Amino acid sequence: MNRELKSIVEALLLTADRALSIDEIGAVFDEADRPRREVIKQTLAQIATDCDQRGVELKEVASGYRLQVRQELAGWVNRLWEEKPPRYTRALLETLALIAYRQPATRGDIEEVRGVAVSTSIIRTLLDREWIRISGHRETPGRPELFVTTRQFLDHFNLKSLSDLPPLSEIKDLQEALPEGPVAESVLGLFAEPAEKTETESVGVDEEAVAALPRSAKDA
Amino acid sequence: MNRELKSIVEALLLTADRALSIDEIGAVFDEADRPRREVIKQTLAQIATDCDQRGVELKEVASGYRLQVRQELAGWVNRLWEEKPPRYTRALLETLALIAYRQPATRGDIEEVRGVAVSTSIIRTLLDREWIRISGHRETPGRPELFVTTRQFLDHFNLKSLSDLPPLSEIKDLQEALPEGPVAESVLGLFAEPAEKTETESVGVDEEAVAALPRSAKDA
Amino acid sequence: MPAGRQQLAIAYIAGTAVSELPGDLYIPPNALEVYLEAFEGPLDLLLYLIKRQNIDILEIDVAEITDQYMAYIELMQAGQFELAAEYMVMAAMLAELKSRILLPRTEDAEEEEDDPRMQLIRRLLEYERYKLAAEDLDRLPRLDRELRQARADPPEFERTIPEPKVELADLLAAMANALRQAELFEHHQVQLESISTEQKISHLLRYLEKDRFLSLGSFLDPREGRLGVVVTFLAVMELMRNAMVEIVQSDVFGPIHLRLAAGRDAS
Repeated sequence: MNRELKSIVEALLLTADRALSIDEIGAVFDEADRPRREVIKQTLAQIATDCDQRGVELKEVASGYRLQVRQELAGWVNRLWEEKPPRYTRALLETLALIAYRQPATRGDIEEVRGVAVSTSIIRTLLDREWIRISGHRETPGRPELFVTTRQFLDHFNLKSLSDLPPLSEIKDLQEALPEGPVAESVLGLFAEPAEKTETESVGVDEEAVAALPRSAKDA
Repeated sequence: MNRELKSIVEALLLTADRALSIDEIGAVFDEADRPRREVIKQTLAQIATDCDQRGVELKEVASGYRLQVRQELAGWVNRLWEEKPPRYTRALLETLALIAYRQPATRGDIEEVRGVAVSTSIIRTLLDREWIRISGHRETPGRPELFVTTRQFLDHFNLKSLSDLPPLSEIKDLQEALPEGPVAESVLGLFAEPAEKTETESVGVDEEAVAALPRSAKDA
Repeated sequence: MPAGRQQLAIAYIAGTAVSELPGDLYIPPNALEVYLEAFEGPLDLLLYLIKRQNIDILEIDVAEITDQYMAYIELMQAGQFELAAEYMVMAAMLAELKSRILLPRTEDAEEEEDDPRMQLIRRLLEYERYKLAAEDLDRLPRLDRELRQARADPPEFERTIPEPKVELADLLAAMANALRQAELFEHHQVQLESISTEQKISHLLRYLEKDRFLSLGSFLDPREGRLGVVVTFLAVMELMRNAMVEIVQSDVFGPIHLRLAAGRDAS
């Protein structure tokens, strides 16, 4: 039982994205099986000892306990991020692009074009990065938030104003210039595996679809 | 040094938030100090052994190695999260299965087997999740997009390669299996009133009955 | 409360008494919707009908299954539930299959390879394979359900996780992709637009009353595609069943003509 308890507590610490208090750890158990606080404390002490030889250590902070990579290993961890910085998903980039071109736009506007729900985390990431902001609410039922791009957005993409965004008709050329190009491969991360070109030829945009692009985007 | 290497690798695995390949682990070191691939592999094996008594395990999936909480502890860990894990519809899972087992597959290929139109939002969801990607176009009229699964798909489903997918049931040899003799018996009117069809009048699908259906095609 | 036997509740659906049956239905419409949503299409429905009888796909009796399938389709239509076009296509296919089976078979058709059931059985088996594969897939342990990536916090003061980099080109590529997909989406919507059998029936009746005797072909609109043919066919069947039209075909494979049934003249 003791070993099982240790495994459970370790698993909790390694999946929670915050420090866990003893009460929070206890709350995971049904009341009947809940270990006493002292037992949980002992278990945590045991985990701390086990970590002695390892890359992580158990830290007690104000809100509880958390497992943290040892300070002296910080350099290695940072190298990992340098080598491969995190990337945004295609869903996020499409959402941002749609806001840029159709602003002010609601979540519903974006969902209409994309055909799937826009996740809250995408909107939050874009707001956190200060690339978009809420400019108001549309006066329709539910009063949805209207999103627009920010000054920081223009700065980041080196644009003086939104009118510097290329017209949609030019995007076609861009796509053709980059068939399975570096954009798609490294940044969008769509092509995690090397593309097998067995049955495939080009990944260009369908002519007809492109011809129809400006229409569907501009009437907003 | 060996113990230090183990600590470094463990720290990397615990901060990467994704599976790491041996090369990615190696890339963290300066060329002069870079451990050989075999050494990294040995280190990973050592970490795996260390985990034996613990709440986590080292798992090799398509993109590399990751430390993950043992499956049997999911119940405890999931109690920390209010958000329930997403459930996917049968339509989405069937579409994904068809792409996984038949790749590359077009929408038409999927529709042919399923007998219904594939909704755009399903394809978008799969693309957004980066479980599938467009590998090119089939050179037939309309140049339909060819879909393949990604490494992220394998990672997500805890698989190392496509060959680890549960085997697809065999199709019976129809020539042998088909009973001989006349096939038509009753000469009921095509649109006969469903008057005596007491059976067909039952309401709703009996979930349990469906679940209990014999998996007749599975026995191969 | 209405008086008489209507007052009696026939069934309780989600706690609500249902006292009036829509036509000859035994299933309240809202239950039908739940019912239909439970199926992933006509093949799934067929598979269910087969399995419910505990028979092997290889032993299906096409006539029997066709009747059951038609009965379901009718129930669903009577419930004013707009059926996906695919259900109609399957209905037509089954009807055709059944008629072929009922026809006297020629010598060379005796061979099993020409067993008209073959194609249907093959499709059912193939669909079932992937239906099971999807269930297997769903049972695999997966991240964020049975599995969680183990993560520890990075060391406190050295946290320099860079922000993801995005170039303008990436953004534009994403825009092009979103719009291209939207275009496909809209295109698909148009394809899915259904032609209802009811509309077709009233259309047929309108023209028959005017012209009295018309070939089936004259009702077909090429713009409606294959679905149009199927729906027109179903509409004619429906009218025949209700003895509202008569069909005249002078030769085998000759043109089919329609006219209003006797006593059905324009009112």
